[in-house]
Amino acid sequence: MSTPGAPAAATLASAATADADAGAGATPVAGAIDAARLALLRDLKLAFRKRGQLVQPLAFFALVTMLFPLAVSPELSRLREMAPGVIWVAALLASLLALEFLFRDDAYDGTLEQYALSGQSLTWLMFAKTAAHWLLTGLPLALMAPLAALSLGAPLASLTGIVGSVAVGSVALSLIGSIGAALTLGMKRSGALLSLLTLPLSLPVLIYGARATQLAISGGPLLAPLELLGALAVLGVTLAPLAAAAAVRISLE
Amino acid sequence: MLDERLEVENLHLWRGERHVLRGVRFALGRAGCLEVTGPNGSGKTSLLRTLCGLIYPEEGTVLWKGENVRRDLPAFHAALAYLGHEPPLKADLSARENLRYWVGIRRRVAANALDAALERVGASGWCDRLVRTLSAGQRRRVALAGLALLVVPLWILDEPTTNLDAEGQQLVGSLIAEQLARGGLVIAAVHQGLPAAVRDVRRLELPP
Amino acid sequence: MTWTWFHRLASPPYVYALAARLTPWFAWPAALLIVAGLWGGLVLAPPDYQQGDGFRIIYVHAPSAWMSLMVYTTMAVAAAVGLIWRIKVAHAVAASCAPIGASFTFAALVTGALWGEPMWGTYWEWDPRLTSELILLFLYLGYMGLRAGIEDTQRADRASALLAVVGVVNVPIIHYSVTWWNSLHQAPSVMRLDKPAIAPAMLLPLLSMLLGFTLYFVALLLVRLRGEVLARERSASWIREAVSA
Amino acid sequence: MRQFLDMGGYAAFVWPAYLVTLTVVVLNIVWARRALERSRAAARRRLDARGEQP
Repeated sequence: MSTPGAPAAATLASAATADADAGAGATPVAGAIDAARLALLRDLKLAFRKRGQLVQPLAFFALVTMLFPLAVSPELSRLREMAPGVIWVAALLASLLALEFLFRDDAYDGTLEQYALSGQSLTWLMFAKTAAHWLLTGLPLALMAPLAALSLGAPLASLTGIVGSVAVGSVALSLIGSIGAALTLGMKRSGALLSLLTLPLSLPVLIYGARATQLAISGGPLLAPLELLGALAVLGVTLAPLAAAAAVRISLE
Repeated sequence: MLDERLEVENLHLWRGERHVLRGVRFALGRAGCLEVTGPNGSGKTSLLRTLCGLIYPEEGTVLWKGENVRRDLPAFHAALAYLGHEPPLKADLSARENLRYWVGIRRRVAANALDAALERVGASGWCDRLVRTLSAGQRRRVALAGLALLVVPLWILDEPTTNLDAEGQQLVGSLIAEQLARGGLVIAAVHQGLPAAVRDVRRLELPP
Repeated sequence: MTWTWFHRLASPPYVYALAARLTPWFAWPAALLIVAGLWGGLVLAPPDYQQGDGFRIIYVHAPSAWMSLMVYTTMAVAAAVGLIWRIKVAHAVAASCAPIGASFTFAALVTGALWGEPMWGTYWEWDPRLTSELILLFLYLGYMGLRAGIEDTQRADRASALLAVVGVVNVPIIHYSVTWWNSLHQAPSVMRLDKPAIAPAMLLPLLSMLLGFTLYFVALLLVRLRGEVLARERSASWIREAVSA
Repeated sequence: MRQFLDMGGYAAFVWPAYLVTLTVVVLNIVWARRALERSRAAARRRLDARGEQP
């Protein structure tokens, strides 16, 4: 064995044999939660290395909500009526925009393949990736929504309700989107198809989200739609990562 | 415990209109090394991906420790490391970070073991540079370090020596030899044959 | 033992031959029932006391709407079977369903709009049923788009099957949410189309149409299924037999 | 007959609805047959292509 770094090689070999001696089943295996945590951290770190991509959906959201006053009328009373729809349609499209990046790089550089072959639950890893996606787009969108709402004439008192509804609703949007993104993996021009697959399924989120926002603006009790949004998010959390994992496996076949 | 043994029975695979694998069969026991050769398009990569359980064959089974791998894929995957054509590295992470995440998802890895592995592949000097700034050969070396760190009985390697210089090819040879010495199994698709350090290689030639 | 029928149903040559043999047994009764339904609906049934002769649209609208839902359900069930047991024939069934379902969803939308104009005074009403029907059309289009986007048939089968299953989980949620949304905005004066009681002279043609369309769907499915099965088959000897026959 | 065609004043809605549905019914038959024919042609082509390389 005449490779460079012979002493280091010895350490590695001894470490390896120590593991091997303990038996193949007894190697210190990371648990599913640990694996998911690392996958989440990796995605967050990567996102912060490429901040440009991070800002795009947010800029898009701001831009779309700005277009409406210019296209319709600057009258705040009219804008206020439209605000829930504008905010939600813009949030939906912005999160759709970010979806294209969700798996693209991972599929391209072989990371998804390694995830699928890791022996860890692919469902948990998909959950981690979706969680990262929400932290990077859904949460910032929720935090930006009050600014958009104010510019559309929403009262100050409504802002917490708006943040809450966008935050909860975008969880469901990210989860639904992860299925569509995983299904369209490996296609060349997947953008239009991704929206065709995702938007119809997102309709309930849009309906309850816009209603919650509307009630927040008019000062009504918004608990009912917010609970329905929460139910959608919970349903999504339980089912979407499973479906996304299955879709990823299909794309690797 | 059952012996670590990979058996492949009558594997048939179609890709679109092409009958790629036509009844592939072999068995590989502890410390066995199998070299898969064949011209481009003969299905080497398809075979390796089928062995991994990524592709579902039309017919035939893959048995690990005497049991169909489909019955417990996660357990099989926990015993397996696969390296494809491209090293599975993130361009925007450093070599060290890449290994920490890639290996860490599968098993806990100590910092000194990571250092040792990087040094082993001659990456100490540049392991903190972003992967996008590394050459193809350097990336391949990082992937090899990851492979060694995974410490699993079965290695499935697709062209492990691509882009490597003479010294890098030797490195591949000694890594494989060590894996075999530990009693591990290695299946590698190769063009020019495995480096000389690996002895007792069995060969599976795929027809064009 | 009890599973032999199941295995035979999963065997492409058997299915191909069976489908060819069964097609006329569904096609002719379907034609008969549809003609009878048309006669009964257009001629025999008396005009509705509120909607006059306009209500006769029900004899094409209801079967179309029924087809759109039944075909989607069939597609999703077949897709799930194909996904779980990896049965090619099941995927072939699912693939055959999509264009049929999409076209009848379209017909249901158009006839719904044509019914809406005299009844509501507008072609399009954001009525929960019409809205759900529109969403269903998009689900079908997405399914077909996904199939078209993936070249490899096996992967297209499995990916689209997954989408169909996800869709079928979502359809009730979507319908519920649309109904909920509609209840917020509905003007109370809009006329409802549901009839609590319907005279037998009106009902019989409708039942005849519904059954006729169902049989017609099975016949169509059998024809399409043969093509899809053929496209998925690799055994040369059998294909030769099927093609030359 | 004219009375029948007039559909109590709803002719402009009833007849197009029937026309659209029956068109869809007929088109589906044509499409299904054509799809089967296409598959058979494709299968024949595949057999020929395979015949060349034993």
